[in-house]
Amino acid sequence: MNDDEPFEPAEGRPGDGEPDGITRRAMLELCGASVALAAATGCGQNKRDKLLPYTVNPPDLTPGIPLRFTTSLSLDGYATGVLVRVNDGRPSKIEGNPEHPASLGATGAMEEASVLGLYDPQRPRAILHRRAPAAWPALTRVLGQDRPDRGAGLRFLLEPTGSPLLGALLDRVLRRFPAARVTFHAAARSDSGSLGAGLAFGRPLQAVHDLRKTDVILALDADFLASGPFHLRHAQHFAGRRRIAAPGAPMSRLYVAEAALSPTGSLADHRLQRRPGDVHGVLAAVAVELAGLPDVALPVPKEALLAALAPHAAREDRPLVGAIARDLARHAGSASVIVGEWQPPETHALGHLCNAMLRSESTVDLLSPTLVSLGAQEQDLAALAREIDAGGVDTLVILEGNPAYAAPADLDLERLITRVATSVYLGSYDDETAAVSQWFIPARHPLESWGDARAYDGTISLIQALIEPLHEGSSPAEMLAVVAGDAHPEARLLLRAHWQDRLKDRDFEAFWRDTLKLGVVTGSSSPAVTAPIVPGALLSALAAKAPPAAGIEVALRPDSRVHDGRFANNAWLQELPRPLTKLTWDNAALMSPALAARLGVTDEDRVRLSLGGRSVEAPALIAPGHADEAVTLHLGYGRRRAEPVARGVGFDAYRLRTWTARSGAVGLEITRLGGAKHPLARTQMHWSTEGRPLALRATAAEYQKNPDFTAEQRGPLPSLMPPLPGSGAGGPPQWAMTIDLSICTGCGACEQACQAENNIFVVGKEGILKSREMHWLRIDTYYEGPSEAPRVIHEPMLCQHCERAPCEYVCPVNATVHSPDGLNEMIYNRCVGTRFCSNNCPYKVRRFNWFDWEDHVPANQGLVRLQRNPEVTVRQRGVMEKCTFCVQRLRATELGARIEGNRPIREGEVTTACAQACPTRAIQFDSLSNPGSAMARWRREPRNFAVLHELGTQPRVNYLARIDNPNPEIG
Amino acid sequence: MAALFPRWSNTAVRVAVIAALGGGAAAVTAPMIWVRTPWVRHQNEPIDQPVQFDHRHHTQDDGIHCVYCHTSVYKAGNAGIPSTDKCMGCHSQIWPRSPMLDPVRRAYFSGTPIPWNKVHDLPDFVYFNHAIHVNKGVGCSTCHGRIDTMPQVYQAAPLTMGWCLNCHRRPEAHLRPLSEITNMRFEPEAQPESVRAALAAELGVRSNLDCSACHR
Amino acid sequence: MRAGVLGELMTPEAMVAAIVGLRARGYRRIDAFSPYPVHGAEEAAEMKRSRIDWIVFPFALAGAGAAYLLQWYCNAFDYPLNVGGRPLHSAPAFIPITFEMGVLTAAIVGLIVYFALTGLPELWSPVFEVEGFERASIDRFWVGVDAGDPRFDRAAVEQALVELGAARVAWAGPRWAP
Amino acid sequence: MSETETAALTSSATPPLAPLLLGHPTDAELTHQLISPVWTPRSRPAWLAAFGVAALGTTLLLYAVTVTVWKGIGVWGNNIPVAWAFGIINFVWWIGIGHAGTFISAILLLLEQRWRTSINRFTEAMTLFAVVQAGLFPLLHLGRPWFFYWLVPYPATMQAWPNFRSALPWDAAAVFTYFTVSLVFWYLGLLPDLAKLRDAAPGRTRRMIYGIFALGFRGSLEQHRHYRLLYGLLAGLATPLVLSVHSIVSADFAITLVPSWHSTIFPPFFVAGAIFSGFAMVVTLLVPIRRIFGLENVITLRHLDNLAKMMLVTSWIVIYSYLIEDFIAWYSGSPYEKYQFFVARPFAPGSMVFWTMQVCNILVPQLLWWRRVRASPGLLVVIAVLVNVGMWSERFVIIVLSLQRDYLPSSWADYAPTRVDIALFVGTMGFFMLLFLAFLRLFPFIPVAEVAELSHELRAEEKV
Repeated sequence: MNDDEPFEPAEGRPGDGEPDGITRRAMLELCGASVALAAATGCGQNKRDKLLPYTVNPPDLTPGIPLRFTTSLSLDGYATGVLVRVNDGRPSKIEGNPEHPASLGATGAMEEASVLGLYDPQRPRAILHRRAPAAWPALTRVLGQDRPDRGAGLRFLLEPTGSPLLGALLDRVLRRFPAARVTFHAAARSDSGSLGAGLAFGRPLQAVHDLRKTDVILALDADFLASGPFHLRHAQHFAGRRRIAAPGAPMSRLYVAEAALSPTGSLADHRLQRRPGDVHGVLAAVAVELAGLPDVALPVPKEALLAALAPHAAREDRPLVGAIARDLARHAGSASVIVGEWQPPETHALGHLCNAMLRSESTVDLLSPTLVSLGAQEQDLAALAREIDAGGVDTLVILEGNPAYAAPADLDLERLITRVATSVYLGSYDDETAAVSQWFIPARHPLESWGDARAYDGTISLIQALIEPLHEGSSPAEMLAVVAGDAHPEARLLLRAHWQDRLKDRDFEAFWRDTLKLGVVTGSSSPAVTAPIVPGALLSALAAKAPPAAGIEVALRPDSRVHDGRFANNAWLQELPRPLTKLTWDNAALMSPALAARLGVTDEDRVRLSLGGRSVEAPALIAPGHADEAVTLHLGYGRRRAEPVARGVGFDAYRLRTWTARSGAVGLEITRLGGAKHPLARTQMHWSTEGRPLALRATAAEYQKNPDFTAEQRGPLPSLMPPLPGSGAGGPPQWAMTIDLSICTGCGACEQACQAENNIFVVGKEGILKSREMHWLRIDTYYEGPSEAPRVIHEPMLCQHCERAPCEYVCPVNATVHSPDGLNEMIYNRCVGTRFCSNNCPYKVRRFNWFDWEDHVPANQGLVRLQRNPEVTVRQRGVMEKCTFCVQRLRATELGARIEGNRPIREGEVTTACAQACPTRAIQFDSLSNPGSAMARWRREPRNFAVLHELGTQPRVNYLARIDNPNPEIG
Repeated sequence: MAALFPRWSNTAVRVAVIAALGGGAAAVTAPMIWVRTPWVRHQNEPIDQPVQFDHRHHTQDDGIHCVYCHTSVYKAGNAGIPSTDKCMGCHSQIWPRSPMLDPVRRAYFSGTPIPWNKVHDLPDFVYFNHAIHVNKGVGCSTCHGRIDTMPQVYQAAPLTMGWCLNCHRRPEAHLRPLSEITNMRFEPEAQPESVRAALAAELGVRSNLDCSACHR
Repeated sequence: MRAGVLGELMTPEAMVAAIVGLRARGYRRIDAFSPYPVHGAEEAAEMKRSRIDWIVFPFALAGAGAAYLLQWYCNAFDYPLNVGGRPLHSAPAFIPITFEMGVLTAAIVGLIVYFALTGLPELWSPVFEVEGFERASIDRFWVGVDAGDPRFDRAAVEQALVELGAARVAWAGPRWAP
Repeated sequence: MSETETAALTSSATPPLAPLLLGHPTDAELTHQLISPVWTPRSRPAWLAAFGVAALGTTLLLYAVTVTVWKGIGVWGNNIPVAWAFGIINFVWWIGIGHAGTFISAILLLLEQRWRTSINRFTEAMTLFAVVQAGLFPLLHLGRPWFFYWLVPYPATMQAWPNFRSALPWDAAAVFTYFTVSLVFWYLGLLPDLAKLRDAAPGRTRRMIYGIFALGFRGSLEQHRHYRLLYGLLAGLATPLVLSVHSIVSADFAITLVPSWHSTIFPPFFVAGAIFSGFAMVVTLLVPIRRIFGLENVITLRHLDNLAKMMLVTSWIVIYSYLIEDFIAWYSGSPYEKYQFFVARPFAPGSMVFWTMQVCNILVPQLLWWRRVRASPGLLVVIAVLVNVGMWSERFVIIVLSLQRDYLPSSWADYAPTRVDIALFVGTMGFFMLLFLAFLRLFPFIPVAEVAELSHELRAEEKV
């Protein structure tokens, strides 16, 4: 688009189109913003602030009014569409794009936190050649030169991608250098799904589960609600079937077999604790039972199947798996089996077979692969390593992914890269790979990049830059274009050219505008294909699979926060408690209480983990509900060469990872090491409710029998106080929140969204160890029952905005009082910091600024200030803070409505950051004066209750008791 | 034997007692009086600006409307400082060579903003919203004074919390018809009480003493 | 005592006796100085009970009342805020400060009234010019008649004091006086 | 109350009571003995050594205060949920210690207990200095101490007021009143002795300084007449005041809904505990001073005996309160209370402090049933120190252990003090000692006039 051309901002949702004129203004705004923010931290009343107007005002921008733009964030090749709030040119908050299939309006913690990465002060700022600053033209000379060998010594290593643009550019590169080879590798992604589909269908298809229609789910080592490319979509659809609107209403049932408790496992009605290697046995046993049921159509010969599965199935308890199988079969057509990413291909194949038996055509779509595939010109990482080792590679171009750190340890890429004559690495940080590469080019952050991407179902979305690049750098598209022969490629122009070319006759500008506004290319999802099971290969593969060996199995999994290590320098994610363990700033060896007892190990003991001649030292962490004889390790920590935030955090589990056993292996040896313990910073230390009625739950059957089981925890209480003004329908707003515990997975997206929206500082490991975390919203997780097989419940806990708030009357200076619309207000600038309010808060949701956190914790300093929400005060040391129900959003909406003729605020017009992010939509926020809102409707359900209701605090946050739906056949 | 203290010591003690009491009282009251004086807030002090911009000249001689430059006042929290191109819109034709406009031209051609000094500088924990005020009958001059008579802008009102609250307690006293928002000469206090009450009712103005109205 | 005649006695008992003796001689403006309060001295001088308590009492009430009123003004009248759904006029919560301020006013007013009644602080007084008077705070007891007494006669008073056991007598007051 | 009744109350029957005053000194001798420590170097080496230690402690306090104000109270060990810890413990402990001084000087005066006479000056000073230490903590404890004056209703330009529903403005009012009234009371008592110093101290400069503070007091009939009434009036005011102060301090806890704080027994329980710890502190200070300054004739075994009995009585009130707390926790059926009293305190982290409190406050004072123990100054000091440890532990238990385990187990967390916390606590002890030692050197710490009066009375009685 021509910069001089007037641009009409598009009205309405979801995005505000394309940001205009950024090239001229970006740095300017950074200056202005940093001045404003410098003042925001202190009193600032004695020195005169400056006002820096634009020299030329961008046409669609009114300073002070934030805009929202669409873009996409990709992880391991799959995109999630988001809306980015931009305050005066600074991207400041990521929100979900309701139009994007992978988001549906929600966001995960990683998406929320990615905005912090943009402003990471430790991002590299210059191109390096042999560790010395170098210039782009020198690089283009090296990369763009002609090669007499047709590319025989040229190798590319990049992350899997679905980007049509990158696909086209790779084609161009391979046309120029036909002998070159490309490797796609993502440390946190396995290929067993497509291999499994290959076994089952004869071709690598992708299974997309449509949980809108699924009543019974068997999840096998699959955390489909909190990880994987479509987890936000799965979560929302799952919650739709799971939420029980009234006693006796239908709800779905979830069976989970897994090792470490996952968010998905914590919602299971029946959870089978199995080593990852034993999960296949569960599915085999279910398949055997299914095959024996009368109504099941079996696409393979029964006898052969039973024979192939017998060694595995025999290990399972028949009544249990029989009940599961019968339940699945009863719901044939609305039941599905979900196999986890890290299960072997045979299990995936068997999953496809089971789904076929369950007539899953309407619940599981099979799609052609979404990711770019180059056929014979592609080679895997092991092959690349062998070639380098053999000396066959002279130029290696690594486009993101940090393979020197994250590749399987047995490939030893860190050493191999140094043996390549010319190694070029495009990376987000000056990391392990940068250290061994000759050339290092800083990669652009997604929010400053142009490109395109595909969601898991193939839907195409554009990636648009929302800010001029903060530092020198490049992107994979530009790098490939250089290799393809372009001298001065620019990603935005490459993208436009690609799509102009692709659309041919269609009105390109209209497409461009609409796509950027909507965030997706409409109708671009891949069509579902019908594929019959191919019995031959499937049966032989199943028969060939050996039963798992005995011994301790180690499971290597991407971390729920730092993923494969790429977010290790993101202080928000480091400090965001991991689901279920509430661990921050560390990874640990998770093991069951029984295994720990057998090894004589307790929490925080240091242990040596050895596998196949490699070993690491790790702190132990006892994880209730973990499978015995198994240890789960999370990848992405123990960075050897990383920026300050990630430095010294955790241990490197990649050291135990080999190419052939990327998901883990049996045979782990654990030695307890003496010496001092390794302190683990966790935000929760007590996991029992001590029998207190804090997080209520019942089974669906109990709920039907006794709908009023929460009666003790709700309803009016006698009081000496004067009555409170009520809130009639249609009256002035009375803000309130309802949270359904039935569908809370404990994933933490809400917590991360809150942090991004409300300028919440990080406190570092030391701060967490001292119980000084600042998160306004936390997720309490309680375990009930035996620690070997506990029942779990998550309870998001935030300021309850009590109508009779105990915190308020003890404040000596009226710094916390009640607003007429029902908010428990916290006025930072009035607070003197007695902390009396915190003592008297029975929910302990108040947070105190023990230090000037910006001064005290380096991670809060520097450029990250540019992320801050200008509508929220940055808190000084010595003041209390807490959840405000995002009062800045409420007030902005209220002002808008008042300006528009004092109209009432519409239902759903405003919501809090947590409710907005929640993948399962478990948090509902609205005004009590809108009785039709989900928030108000939920409160009228009989399972509504208030935490600590008996204290008479009359919280505005109400909870819906968790309802489980166990199979009555299983005792 | 002579007494330990001379006779005048009684007077000295009396003086000392009075001085101590007076000093104590002064130590308490003086700061209270001090914070109520205009100079502690630099009220009424014209602030030097990088460009000698004269509101008096632009609004009176040239008849330029407030909103011509402060464009976002009806829709955003801040009224908006005009971008340099707005200045140049006229001054590329009028006084294109004036040395007084040197900083403007330099800013325009270099792309570096003009660093205006903030005159009405509220603390960062105060969220004042222009839009709601001008849309609800609070005129420019109510808070900013007679900008049209200021050769150099100064802060006319105390801008203390108490000053804000005085209006927020009884807003109807300071309302004017929406047509008069930018009228510098209009005196809302001069309207009959019934007119102001009718205005308040028409615009739906209410007393708002809610803390989070301004602090969040 | 602005001016008068003083006599030095050795024991508190002698001091009481001297006061009684002086009164018997018809003197009314008698004063005495002792290191500690002497039993019976005030009775002997026919002084009434101090009334400081009755002076202080209304001040104490006023202090307490003002404190209560101020709390009501701040929390219920001037800036009424919804604080935890409690009543604006939270009477029970206002009691502690009301009480404390009553006590505080009483103590401070008591001290001020004491100073006012006794003329303190007064670093110099004619009696301090008297030779040996410094032992009035240690172990001597001085009794005297003020020159303002209607029956005052310097020689007669000196005579009376000597008769009543004074080891020495002295004139306190301006040197030029009689 | 007659003398025999008093005797029956304050001592066991046999053997005969030690007298309140030994020997028959003349007024001059007595005065000389009691006020001469102010200028005689007799006590210097011990005093100097103690003063040096106290000065070191005060330096430590200055350091800890500076660090706290400069960096924020993050340098303390406090956290969420334990938002109050050492700061408030020390506050309550020091305030409590102050209570014995007022109790001795005011309540015993009203009850006409003559044994108060020799020790009231010194206990009043102890009160004042303890309140100074106590007053430091609420200030330091603020997140933004520079805005402390927002607790005072003054006409601010922001037109915001304090919230008088909170117990903290009550605290501020109570502590300020307590300090002021104690100061007035102490100063008034000091007036006659300042007059003595003015008249008897060596050196003109010294005499002039004391003379200024003596305000010209000369013991005239008029001055004594009003003096006695005002002194009695202040005692009458101080008596309900001292009860109210710790009641209000206890309201910091009792008005909340924290399990184990939310309790109506707190005011009397706190007052008893305060006097208990205060008497222990009196004994701790009195025994060495009496020895160093050779005051065995003025502060006799009778005094120590009475103090020990007061400790015994108050210890039983405290024990009774513990029992009632446990009973109510059980009787209420509240799971939160029951957990706090029967699980958290005896077994959770920090339970060592709980057991220390049990031993020091319940078992140790029972030694005082034995007369021989009460007659042994050395043993009394040991017991008194242990009681002070116990009472500090009690506040730790009430504040920290309660906050560590409140309503939601998810937010339970443990507390550990930092070096700054400890430095502050030790530092206030140093500062207290510093003030106290300075007081010993600058003022007669036995009320000379009152003892002289008492001695006169006792002689008069003997004659009868």
